Amino acid sequence: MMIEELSGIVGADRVSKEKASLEAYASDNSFTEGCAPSAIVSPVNAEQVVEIINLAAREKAGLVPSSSAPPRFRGDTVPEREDSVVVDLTGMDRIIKINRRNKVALIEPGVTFGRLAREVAKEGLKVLMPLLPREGKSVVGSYLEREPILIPKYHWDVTDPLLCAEVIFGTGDMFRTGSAAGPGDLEDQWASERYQKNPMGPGQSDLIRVVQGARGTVGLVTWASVRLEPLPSASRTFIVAADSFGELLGLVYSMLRRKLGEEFLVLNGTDLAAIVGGDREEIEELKGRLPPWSLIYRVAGFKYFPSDRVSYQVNDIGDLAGAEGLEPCRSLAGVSEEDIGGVLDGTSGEPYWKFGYLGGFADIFLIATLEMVPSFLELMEEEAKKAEYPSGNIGMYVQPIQQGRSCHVEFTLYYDEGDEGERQKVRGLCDSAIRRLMDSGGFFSRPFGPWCELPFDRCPDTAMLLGKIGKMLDPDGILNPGKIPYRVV
Amino acid sequence: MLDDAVYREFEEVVGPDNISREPAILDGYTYQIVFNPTPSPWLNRPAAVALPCSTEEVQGIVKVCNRHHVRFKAHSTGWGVFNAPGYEDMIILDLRRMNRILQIDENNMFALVEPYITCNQLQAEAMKKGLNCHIIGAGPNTSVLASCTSVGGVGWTGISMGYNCRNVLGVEWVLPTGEVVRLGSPGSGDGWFSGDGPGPSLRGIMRGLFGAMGGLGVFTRVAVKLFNWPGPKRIDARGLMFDIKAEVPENIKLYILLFPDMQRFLDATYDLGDAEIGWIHSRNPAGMLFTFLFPGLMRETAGRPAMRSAMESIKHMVSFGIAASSPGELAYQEKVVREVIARNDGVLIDMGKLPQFESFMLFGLMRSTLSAFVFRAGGNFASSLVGEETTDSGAPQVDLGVRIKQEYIDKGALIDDMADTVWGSIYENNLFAHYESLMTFDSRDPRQQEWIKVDEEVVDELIDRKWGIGIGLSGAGTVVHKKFGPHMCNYDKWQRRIKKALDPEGLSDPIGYTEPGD
Amino acid sequence: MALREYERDIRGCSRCSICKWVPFAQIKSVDCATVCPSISRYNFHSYSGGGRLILGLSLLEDRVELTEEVADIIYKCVMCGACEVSCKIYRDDIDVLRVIEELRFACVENGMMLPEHMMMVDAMKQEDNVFGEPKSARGDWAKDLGLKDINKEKADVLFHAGCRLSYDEGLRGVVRGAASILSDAGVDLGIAGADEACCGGRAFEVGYRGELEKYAEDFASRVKASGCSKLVTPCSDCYGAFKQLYPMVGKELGVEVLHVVEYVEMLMGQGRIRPTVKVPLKVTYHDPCHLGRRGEPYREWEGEDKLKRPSAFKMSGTRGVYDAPREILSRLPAVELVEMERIREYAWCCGAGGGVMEAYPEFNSWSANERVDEALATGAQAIVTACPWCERSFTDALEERDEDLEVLDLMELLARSLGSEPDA
Amino acid sequence: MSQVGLDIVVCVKQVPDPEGPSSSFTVDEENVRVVTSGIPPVVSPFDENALEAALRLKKAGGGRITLLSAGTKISNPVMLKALATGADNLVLVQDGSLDYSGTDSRSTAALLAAAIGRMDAYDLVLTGRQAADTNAGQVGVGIAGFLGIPAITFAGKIDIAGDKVVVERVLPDGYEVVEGPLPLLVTVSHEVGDLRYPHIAEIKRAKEIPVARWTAEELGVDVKGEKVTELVGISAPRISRRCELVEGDTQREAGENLARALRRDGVL
Repeated sequence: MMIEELSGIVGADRVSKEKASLEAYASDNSFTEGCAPSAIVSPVNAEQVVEIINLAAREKAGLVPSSSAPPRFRGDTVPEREDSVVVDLTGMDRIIKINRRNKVALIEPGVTFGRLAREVAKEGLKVLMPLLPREGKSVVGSYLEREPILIPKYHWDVTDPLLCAEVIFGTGDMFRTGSAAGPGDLEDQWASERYQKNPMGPGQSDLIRVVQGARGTVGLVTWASVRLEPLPSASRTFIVAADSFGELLGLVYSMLRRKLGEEFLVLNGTDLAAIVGGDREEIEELKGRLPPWSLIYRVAGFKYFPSDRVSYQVNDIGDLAGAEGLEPCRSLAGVSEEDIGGVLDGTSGEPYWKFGYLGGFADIFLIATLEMVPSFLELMEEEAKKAEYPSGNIGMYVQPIQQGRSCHVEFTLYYDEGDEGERQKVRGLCDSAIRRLMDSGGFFSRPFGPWCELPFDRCPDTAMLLGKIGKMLDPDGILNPGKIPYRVV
Repeated sequence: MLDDAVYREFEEVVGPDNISREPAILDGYTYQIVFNPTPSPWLNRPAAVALPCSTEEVQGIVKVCNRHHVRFKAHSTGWGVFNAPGYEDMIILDLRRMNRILQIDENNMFALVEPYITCNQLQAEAMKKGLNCHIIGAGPNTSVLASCTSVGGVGWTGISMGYNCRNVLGVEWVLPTGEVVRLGSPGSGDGWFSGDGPGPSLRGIMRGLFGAMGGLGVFTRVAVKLFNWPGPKRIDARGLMFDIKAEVPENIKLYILLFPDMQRFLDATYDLGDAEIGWIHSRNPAGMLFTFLFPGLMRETAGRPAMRSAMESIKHMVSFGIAASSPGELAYQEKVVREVIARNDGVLIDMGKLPQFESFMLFGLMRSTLSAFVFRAGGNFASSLVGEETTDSGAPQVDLGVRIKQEYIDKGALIDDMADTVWGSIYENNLFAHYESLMTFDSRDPRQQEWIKVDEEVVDELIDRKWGIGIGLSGAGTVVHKKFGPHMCNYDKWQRRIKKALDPEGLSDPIGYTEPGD
Repeated sequence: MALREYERDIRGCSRCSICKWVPFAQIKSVDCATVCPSISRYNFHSYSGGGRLILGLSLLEDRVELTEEVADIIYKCVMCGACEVSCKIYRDDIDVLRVIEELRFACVENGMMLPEHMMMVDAMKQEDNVFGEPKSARGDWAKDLGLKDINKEKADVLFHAGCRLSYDEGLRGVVRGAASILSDAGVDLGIAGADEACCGGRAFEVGYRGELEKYAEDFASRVKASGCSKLVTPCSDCYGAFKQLYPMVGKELGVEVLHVVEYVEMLMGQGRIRPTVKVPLKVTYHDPCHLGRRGEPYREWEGEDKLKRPSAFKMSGTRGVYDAPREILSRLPAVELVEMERIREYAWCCGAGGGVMEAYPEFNSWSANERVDEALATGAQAIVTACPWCERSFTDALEERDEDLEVLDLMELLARSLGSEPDA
Repeated sequence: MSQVGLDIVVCVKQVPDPEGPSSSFTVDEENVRVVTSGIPPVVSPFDENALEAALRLKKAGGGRITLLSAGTKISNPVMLKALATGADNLVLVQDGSLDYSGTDSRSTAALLAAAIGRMDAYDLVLTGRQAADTNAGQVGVGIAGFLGIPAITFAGKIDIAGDKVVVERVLPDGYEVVEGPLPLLVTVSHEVGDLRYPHIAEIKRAKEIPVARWTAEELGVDVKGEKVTELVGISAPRISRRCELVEGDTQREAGENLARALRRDGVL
């Protein structure tokens, strides 16, 4: 019904009603249940986005933003209402600016990790990556989802590496956050050496913080500036093996405290095998060979005396590890330094590394303090046992965030893609595990999938306040309805 | 005046000893000279002052306010005009009885504090656990919580310990309507390690670049990031200030860096940022240091050409510090800073070679004990903030601020401090920089009551040139927003809406924030 | 009102509240960070140094009247001077303590005194001591010590016991010990006995400036008549009056004024006092306000603009007596000194000063208990001080709690170490 | 009357402490007033003697003592202390018009008389023989005049004998005994004895004693109209010192020169 109007805004060739395309959005690689959208619209600039939002507001239609190439996960892009229109932002893929001196890039939402990494590398810069994003994953999309980045010392605040953004709210208002707000447009700002680097404000609110984590429910981002960091001129990668996560805890804390190392993450053997292994068999084999837990980190040097920096850090970490009875290694159980480098730097192989092991997978992720992790692992194993799911198939990834104040804990339940019974078992396991993890202090800061309402039941006052803010930014409730339960007060 | 019956309701919440409407007591909350643009030190005298000691009591007061339509505002340490009541007939909540450090989480590096814990107290306790906190430039006597939730503020350790607004984890917040919200993980009873979510982060409503200055309810607890402190649990010192004698730990180094010009200062700053070294970084022009530390000498000599040219030549002065966790790190950082200085034609003075001054500088920078010297020359000060973006973007703004300020110095409206008293720091290894042009004056002197005009001129010119946004004019409030809003995506409109959503009656003193509206 | 003369000081207050805190470099913990008993106990800003400045401006501008309620705020202050120390680190142009004094003068001049203080001053008028005890009994403490009577014979050193030590029988050991130590060291010591009078300091602190002037004048003529070269007192309160208050009201005694700890330290340096008996005791030392920051000699500055006042004329508290008692302690065999967190210029007050002991005993006790807590935290077995008012406060505070902490005057401890502990 | 006790009114004036050091008093010639500093207000000492006399009469024969004071600003603590010695009532006539320059002895007497007249009963009115600040000694007899009752001045001792008051009246070289009928006004001299000191507890209790607050207007007294004298000038005696060395070649000559100098200056 809105097709004509949408075509009027973006041109007929940028509106799709093609059934297959629509159906592709009706579900994703999660347990989210939804429906196909009524159309897909692909704007190319912010003005068109404004018009689309205004149109949807008039028509009370839902808009589901999407900025990455498939496959999609976590249910963010699965419409809940049949009148929804998917706003496909992959076409807005300009890298508007890269500034070496200020280590920043201004990009549209369609810009992917793979592409941006290549472009900024030419300037000696690196993109702050999550763990092996798929090649077509939107950088802006990832950051808006608060996906954790691999280098915790650069994660000063939860918004990082996202800095400023241009947002179109559900009201149709265009807004620029942080120092990008003004005065002057981008050209004026660049002319006075301003590169949209201060993420705070404008004024006495930080609306970017509300946009981030909102799963597209309060506004659509049409460009954002992102924090980049220098590419190392020298680096070495290490693995520290351990039989349990707890054994690593002391070293992890002491390294984080001193900001030692660059990329820094902990994986269990299953996940590490799934990453570095090839096919199912190879992964199974590797799983048996790899240590139960690995701390993986990189030490690097930059412009000034790079090897000095590497060597003092290697020594310091060596001392810290020694005190814990641990030993950093360059390679391990056949996993080479290059293999590890691939884990830390690249994007995932196609379609996505988690499919490689058993074809299907489900993620559970939450945040907590590092010392809470062992109890979660235990709990997860208990639940797996109850569900008769092989606990050895659980991938576990612990990513320190906010410079170590907390960590992202991600469980990946690999399962046989073709086996519906297995799929349902995993779904049941997810359900019981998520509830128990919540009860045990796991904080589900990023609601996902069919469980997206649960975290809000635990904080009714926050939910009440969110309801007021949601209403303010999207009064008609047109943006990705249902993904955040804005409870009307 | 408050109705007696209403007063009694307040009294029931906090007890009779913890509330007063004695005019002499109230005047203690009426007087403010810092950032007060009027010649009178008196602002509105509130109708009552209460001293709640718990979140429940704060909530109780706010609920009485809502029942009887009484405006309220809370403050922690109460320094500066934004703590003054915007209206008469309102109640001030002095939070000084909420003065506990509730938790220092050693492993996860954060502290949970109540409003009346000062930076100094937190630092002293954190150090005992090998941790440190960022202290804003306003000084060690300011509230940790206020710098995180309610006001703005930047300090000398920003290079390594960030900006307090961004260091916030969980927050406990009594909304203007009286509900208690805990932002982030504590909202679900999961500890205080995160302030964001589930879903959108309401930290963005709680505050922005500036806090709401009392205009969005009352913050009763905040968890704030702490950072590694490789020094001893306590640095014992003899003396009070200039006479301080302390043993500066071996793994701490302090330097003064001098640059021949602005460009080389900028280049070196980028280099230091990229090299990710440093614990303290602060531009402290010589004129500023001399005016604050030796005001008498400055009064006597500022007019002498020899003095002026001597100070001009060292105006691009930076205080730089290293706090290393290992000898290897110390050696590396020292090597880098020397190389950066050499490549940028700078001069490096190793304060370790001047031990008496080193002790003074250590506390001055680590603990911001130098801040209040800003009052020494004339008794009052103000600042026109000239930048909060890239380090480079500050340079022309510094020149502009200095030029405007010089006109006022020339006519005797400001104390002669060589005009360039732009201090500033870089944050998060040079993510962005803060430049702030200080002015000192004697507000008792009828000729020296024009600082606000300097502020206005700087702001106007910055907007005209589209150079950035000085956060002058005390940084907040409807007047400021009306001026800035049209040049900054009409952000003021959103603030009015936020205010309306959270505080439809406008009971949480809107003077430093904004009135509710559409 | 002479408060008017301080209007510039008052209007300089930035309300930074630094007056509430221990000087920043000396803050060592969350608990011992505050330095002002008044604001710590009563919380409203008006109870702080800066708040009192603002209160002064309210009065000057007739924004408030000097009522009993206002007088109550003014008098709930121990006048320990800690606010002044913290403020003066940064400010040359604000004399907080002088304003606090002026507020009290204003109370007295306007008839807003506290009854307890009126009684004290009446007692002084009648019996020349603050307790209203019989004048004739003032010299009883010195019975059988064989000290010279300065009224009858010349002595090189006049020993002034002060009201508290003259009459507080619980502290007999202190005063007898102090006098004996000096005379045993060969000092030519004389006392005025029943003719000794109050120094007037406590009357001054509660606002009776005129009383102090009378006592100071009288005292000066007595000292002159005695022909002594030194005036020595074991009472810090009296010491502060002689060093700071007398010069402030224009009265100079014309002799060297020493606290007994200063004198003893000097004599120890000359080898005339040699403590040899081991007293195995872990002690902490409490700096009395009137020996420390309020014992700093007063220097009048005549200039107009205090921004230009040379630092030598700035009352910053740093010229008080802090080292002498510690030096003595260091010379006592087996005595170990463990310092509290708030010491020297920024010591926490025992709570007895400023007329608080007389009018607000509960506040006095609260302040003393805070200090006792701090002393206990050091692990010391004894809290040592050099002022009978402090000693009385701590002793009384400890009476009500079950703690193992001895309260001692430094002279008592010294006497032990000399093996000559006198009976009280 | 003596059976049920007398109603005694004691007039007390609040003055700056006359025992303050001389430096506390400065003469402001321009504004024709004495300025005090550093000293508190007190009850004028002779008035304290009057109160002491009243207390003794009360002790001997019962009765009620009402303190009466008039002024612009009367110190509560000062009055409390006086009340605490054993008085029963306090009447304050407080009025902005009753300042230093707005009153004289006559107008004060008229005002106090009006206040006494308004009381339910009075048998004996006591005042100090003179106030410590002005030393005029006129208000007491003035009150008697306005009330139309007899007055006895300079009492050194007061006794009640039946319905008569027996007063030992102080003379420069002794005393005379005078009797008077009730109601009567007596001005009291210090020979009566010093006022007793109350305990602090008594002062605190005295806060419960009822206080009546009246104004001149309420009493129908035109203070300005009753004022008949004007203070024209006020000055402190000038004390000057001059030093002259008297010389002479011999001691005798010097002595003669000294005598001459003293005669020249009117000393001899």
